[in-house]
Amino acid sequence: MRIRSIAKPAVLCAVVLSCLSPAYAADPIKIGAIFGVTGPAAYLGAPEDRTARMVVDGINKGGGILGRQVELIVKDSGASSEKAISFAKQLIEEENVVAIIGPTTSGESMAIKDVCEKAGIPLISCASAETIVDPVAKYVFKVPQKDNYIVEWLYRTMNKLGIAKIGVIASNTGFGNGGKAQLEKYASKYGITIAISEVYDSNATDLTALLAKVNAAGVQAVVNWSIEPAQSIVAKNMRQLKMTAQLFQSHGFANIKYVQAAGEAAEGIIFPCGRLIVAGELPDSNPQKKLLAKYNADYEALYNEEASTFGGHAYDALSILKAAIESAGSTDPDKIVRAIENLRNFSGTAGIFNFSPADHNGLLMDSIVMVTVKKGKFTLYRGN
Amino acid sequence: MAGLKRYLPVLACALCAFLAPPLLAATKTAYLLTQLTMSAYYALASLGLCALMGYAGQISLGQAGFFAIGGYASSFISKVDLSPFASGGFVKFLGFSGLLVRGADAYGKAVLSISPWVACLCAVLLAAGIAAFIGTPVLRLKGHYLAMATLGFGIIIERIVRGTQGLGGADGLSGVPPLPILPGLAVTGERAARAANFTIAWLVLALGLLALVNLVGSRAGRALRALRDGEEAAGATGIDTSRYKLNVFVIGAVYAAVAGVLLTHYNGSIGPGEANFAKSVRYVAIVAVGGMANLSGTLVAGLVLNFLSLRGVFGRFDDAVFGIILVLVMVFAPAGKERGLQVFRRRKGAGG
Amino acid sequence: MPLELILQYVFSGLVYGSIYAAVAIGFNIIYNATGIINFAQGEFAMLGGMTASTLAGLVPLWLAVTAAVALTAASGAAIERIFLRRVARAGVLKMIVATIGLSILIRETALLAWGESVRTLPFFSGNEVSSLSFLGAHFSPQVFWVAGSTALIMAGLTAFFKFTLMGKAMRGCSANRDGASICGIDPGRMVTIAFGMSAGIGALAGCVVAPLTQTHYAIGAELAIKGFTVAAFGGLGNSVAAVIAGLALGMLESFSTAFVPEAYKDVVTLCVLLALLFAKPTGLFGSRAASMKEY
Amino acid sequence: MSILEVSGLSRSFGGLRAVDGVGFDAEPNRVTAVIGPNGAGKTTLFNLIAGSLAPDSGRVVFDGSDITGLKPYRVARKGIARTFQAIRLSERMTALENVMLGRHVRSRAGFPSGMLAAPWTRGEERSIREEAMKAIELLGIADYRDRETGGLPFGIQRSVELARAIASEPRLLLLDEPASGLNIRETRALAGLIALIRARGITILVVEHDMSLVMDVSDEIVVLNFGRKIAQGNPRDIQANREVIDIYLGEEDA
Repeated sequence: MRIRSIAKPAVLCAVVLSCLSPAYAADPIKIGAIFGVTGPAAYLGAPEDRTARMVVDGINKGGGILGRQVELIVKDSGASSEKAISFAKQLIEEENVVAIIGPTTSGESMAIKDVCEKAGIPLISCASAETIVDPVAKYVFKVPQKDNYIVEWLYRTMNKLGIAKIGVIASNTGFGNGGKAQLEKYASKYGITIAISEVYDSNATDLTALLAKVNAAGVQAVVNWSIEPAQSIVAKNMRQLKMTAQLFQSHGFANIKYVQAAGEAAEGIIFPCGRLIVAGELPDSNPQKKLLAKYNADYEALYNEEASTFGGHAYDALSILKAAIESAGSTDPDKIVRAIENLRNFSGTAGIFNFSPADHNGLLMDSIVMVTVKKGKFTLYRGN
Repeated sequence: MAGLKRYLPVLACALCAFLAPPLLAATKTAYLLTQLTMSAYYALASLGLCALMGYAGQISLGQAGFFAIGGYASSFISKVDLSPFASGGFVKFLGFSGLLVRGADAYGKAVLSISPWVACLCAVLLAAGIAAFIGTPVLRLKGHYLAMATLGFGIIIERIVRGTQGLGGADGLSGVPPLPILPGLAVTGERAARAANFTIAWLVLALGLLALVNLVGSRAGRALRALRDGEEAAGATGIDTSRYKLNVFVIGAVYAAVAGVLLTHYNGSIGPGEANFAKSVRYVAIVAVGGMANLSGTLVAGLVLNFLSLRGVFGRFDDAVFGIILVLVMVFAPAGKERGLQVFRRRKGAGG
Repeated sequence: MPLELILQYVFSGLVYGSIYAAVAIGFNIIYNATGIINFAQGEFAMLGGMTASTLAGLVPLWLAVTAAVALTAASGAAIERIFLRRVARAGVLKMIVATIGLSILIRETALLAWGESVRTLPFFSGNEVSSLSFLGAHFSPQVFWVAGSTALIMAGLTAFFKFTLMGKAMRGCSANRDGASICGIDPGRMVTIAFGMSAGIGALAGCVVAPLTQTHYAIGAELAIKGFTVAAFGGLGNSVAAVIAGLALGMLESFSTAFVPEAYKDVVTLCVLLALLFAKPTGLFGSRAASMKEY
Repeated sequence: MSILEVSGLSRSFGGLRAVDGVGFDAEPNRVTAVIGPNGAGKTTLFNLIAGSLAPDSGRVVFDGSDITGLKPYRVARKGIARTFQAIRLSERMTALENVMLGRHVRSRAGFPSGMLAAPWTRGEERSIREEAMKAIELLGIADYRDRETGGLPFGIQRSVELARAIASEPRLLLLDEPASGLNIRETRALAGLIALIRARGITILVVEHDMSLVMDVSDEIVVLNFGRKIAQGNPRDIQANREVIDIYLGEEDA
């Protein structure tokens, strides 16, 4: 599946549509996508890839964008930045894509930030590093929530629970290091002291030694910031070490597989994330509810596995792009960028987006809720 | 292999350096230049490994480590901001000798940094130094131990670049400045300089091949080939086998470091992925499919395989393809003549 | 450092050590029989863990584990028969390269078969939260299964090589290939059995550790490197030394967490390995003869 | 004054004393042979002198300088060439290239000049080629010049190895059982070559158990048995020596 093109059905529709509709430019709108479908970030890239295909199929069945079918060209970068650069240039210069969504990891996004900026092609990244949109680059956006919002929600909850002394452990990935830096930056603002703060190898398979050291530091809570399976291992190791400290995870934990892997040790874990995984519990008045329920249902029907917030990033990137092209009425890059910057309370899986020329992430504190695990299921955390 | 026949591949490579850009522009496929330029640099690193594995018969599973040392050292040194030390003697000396560059970082703050040329030179020297330092003990080892030691070295480099915040951790370093060569000509990924950079890359590759073709035909080259076919016999003809192995090991490291430096400045960034074990395995696969002791074979294999991989032709089976190559090349490669002689020797039995 | 913390490090070192030792034993069996370092050894542990986790959903746990070990052993033997038989005797360089290619192939097939998601195996006794304590240190009961299985493997191997006919035949074959074939031992079959055995042992290690560390398609590479480190540490070919070296390395890794961030744990281990390889290439207990086998 | 002085040389492997306190001198441009039944320690002694084995004790002095335990390449640089019992040539290189290797100790172009094809190396390469051709013509194997040595007949391979040794213009040539694997005709030709080499003023030390060759070419014979020197003298004395006959009982007319 070199270029995962869905050209055949799309072209067929285009032909049918073109003879119906006026002589409108029948050629499809090409959108590039760079995901780490295999390799170290496969747990994020694979759901993103599957979601993107699902969303594009849906758009094309609904008549495409501006009457033109969408051709999604997905490249598997295996989370390596040199491949991301090569694919970005190929998508821009050869495939002449209208915009690029992804990449999966922060490292890749930073590598191609300049490439897209200089080429004047909109890039909507699915990675969360703050530096992607700070300093703001005209053509570069990102859909995952800001790390510091996640941190501030964590610290607010800790303040409510009277927790003041914590230990921080994070995987040595861009995601892990980014979170650890934000945790350390905002700790004093919320009166939290970090007794111990350390990085572990992203494919660590046993963390009992590290957690014993953390436990010896006499912490009331442990914050684990990672997207790897280590999240379930930390949970199990803490219970095996009979640690009484409360375990907080990052929004990387928002994938039911990690709960299943941690089994009973997952009970009571608290973590902030988007509303996707607790869509069912949302009041009907919540604008995101319908959208989240539909995404959950469609994804589960197609791939018989539960949707995760990572797949949600691809969903948001594509729907924002579609909304921008439609409101701009054209696929001209500058018009698309202005249209995105003018998007107000746009409902996505990660939250309600409010973009602006200065804020290319568009998500605020209210895009996040605190979630916990009860009887192996995610549920809204309503205080102690 | 006497005569000018062995210089044909060098000539072909140099010709491509100049002819390809206009040709590709004419056929509206100029966008291929990016991936062809990147493939040239990766092929350069494979050439270095071919000298070590093919001609000196020593295996290295750490070639990507040296590539990363080159790339990371050059980008780190050229990005470090010296303005806080502006008053220091050393910085004044650099300024005096015109080696300082004024610029602005992403936020527009004025930055004083060393000229990328100095950074590039330091990076290559650093790689050569590390290769010489670890090469001495490592090359006393044989077979599995040598493979394991070089594999261990590669992983240590990968863990260090991935774990160190100063080197960008898992995100790597980005915003690496271009490497100016002549006024108006620089190693950079700018779209305007695409054709020029292609020519630079393929000329560097041609020069790299030329140097090795000369070496193989020279006195030192003969000694290397003797070393590969039989270390003890080579020693008896007066060849200091450990120094020769070390020299080739350092040359291989320098080739990888130069490739790392140039590609990093071309891409404008480098990630820890450049140092991981899978990358080293790719270089080994390319040398193996190129025919072990076949410089032009390695060059062609390096260009083709990297080009296809960078274009995403293999899609999600990118790693699998290199795995299949390794197994097939080893299963169907001729067992090599030395096997024959060894069997003969065992039957004869040593007398006396 | 308080006693419980020290004890805690000891127990986690025990877990690391036993896993590495089991994989190292797998290396040694193949090395003894063939002189090959099988870089795909880590993948056998992965295959064991993954197969068991798939079967655990259908059949009782003990059956899933036994079936996984048997299946992986069979595939190990088959791999030797199909691939490595032809590559054998092609010289050290080609052998290493072939087994690296093989490990990539196995990993990619596993990705195709099981996808990228993480899987786990139910705990052999108790569950994720059950914990035993000893003098203030707490650990999961699974630790006994991990250490126990390695001890079982050691005992079984010693008995096999000492008392069974095939064991002696295999030792003969590894001592002198030509000599053994003169006495009617088919070296080819011995090699196939060696691969089968080491695949089975790797699979058992993979299954026993899966509840603690979970398993996914790419876990093999890490294990192979650590397993080889321990095998080289102890002295290639010497399985008793591999267990001692494994535990030593496990302790080193877990105690290094006290001084060095966990992300640099591997750097510490590998630096120790390199230092050892330079100082005494034949390993702690290795003999000159053992290392001369790399024909 | 003897060119090679070996004194008290001994080496043991585990319990076995392969060479036990052997001492002898070799006179310049004469052929000294070392003989003895299988397992007498001939090859071990040879390797101790050539440097591929380090002695436990004893000294080897060549032309006044002590070369005991020197690494093989340093021994070669002192002007000592050697051949191997089982021929070790680079099969994938031509006969000429193999012989050119012999010139390694007589030339000095290194890696940098090799890679840059420095102009001065062309002159050296030419002289290396010429000297090698001289040795090839001397050994009469000119028409095998450009053929890969892997495919050459055994006798020719032996000549290529000898040519390589000669090409390095050694002052001492060590031959390790050169007759092994050769038929009668080839052994007789070998004797001719050895005489030819000796005539060029090169001292030869040969380890051999082919009696016809030894008696034919050697000026001095050293006899080893169980690692110890039991006799030394010219061929006639050795043939008549009681002890030598005993250890060779019945070997006489092999």
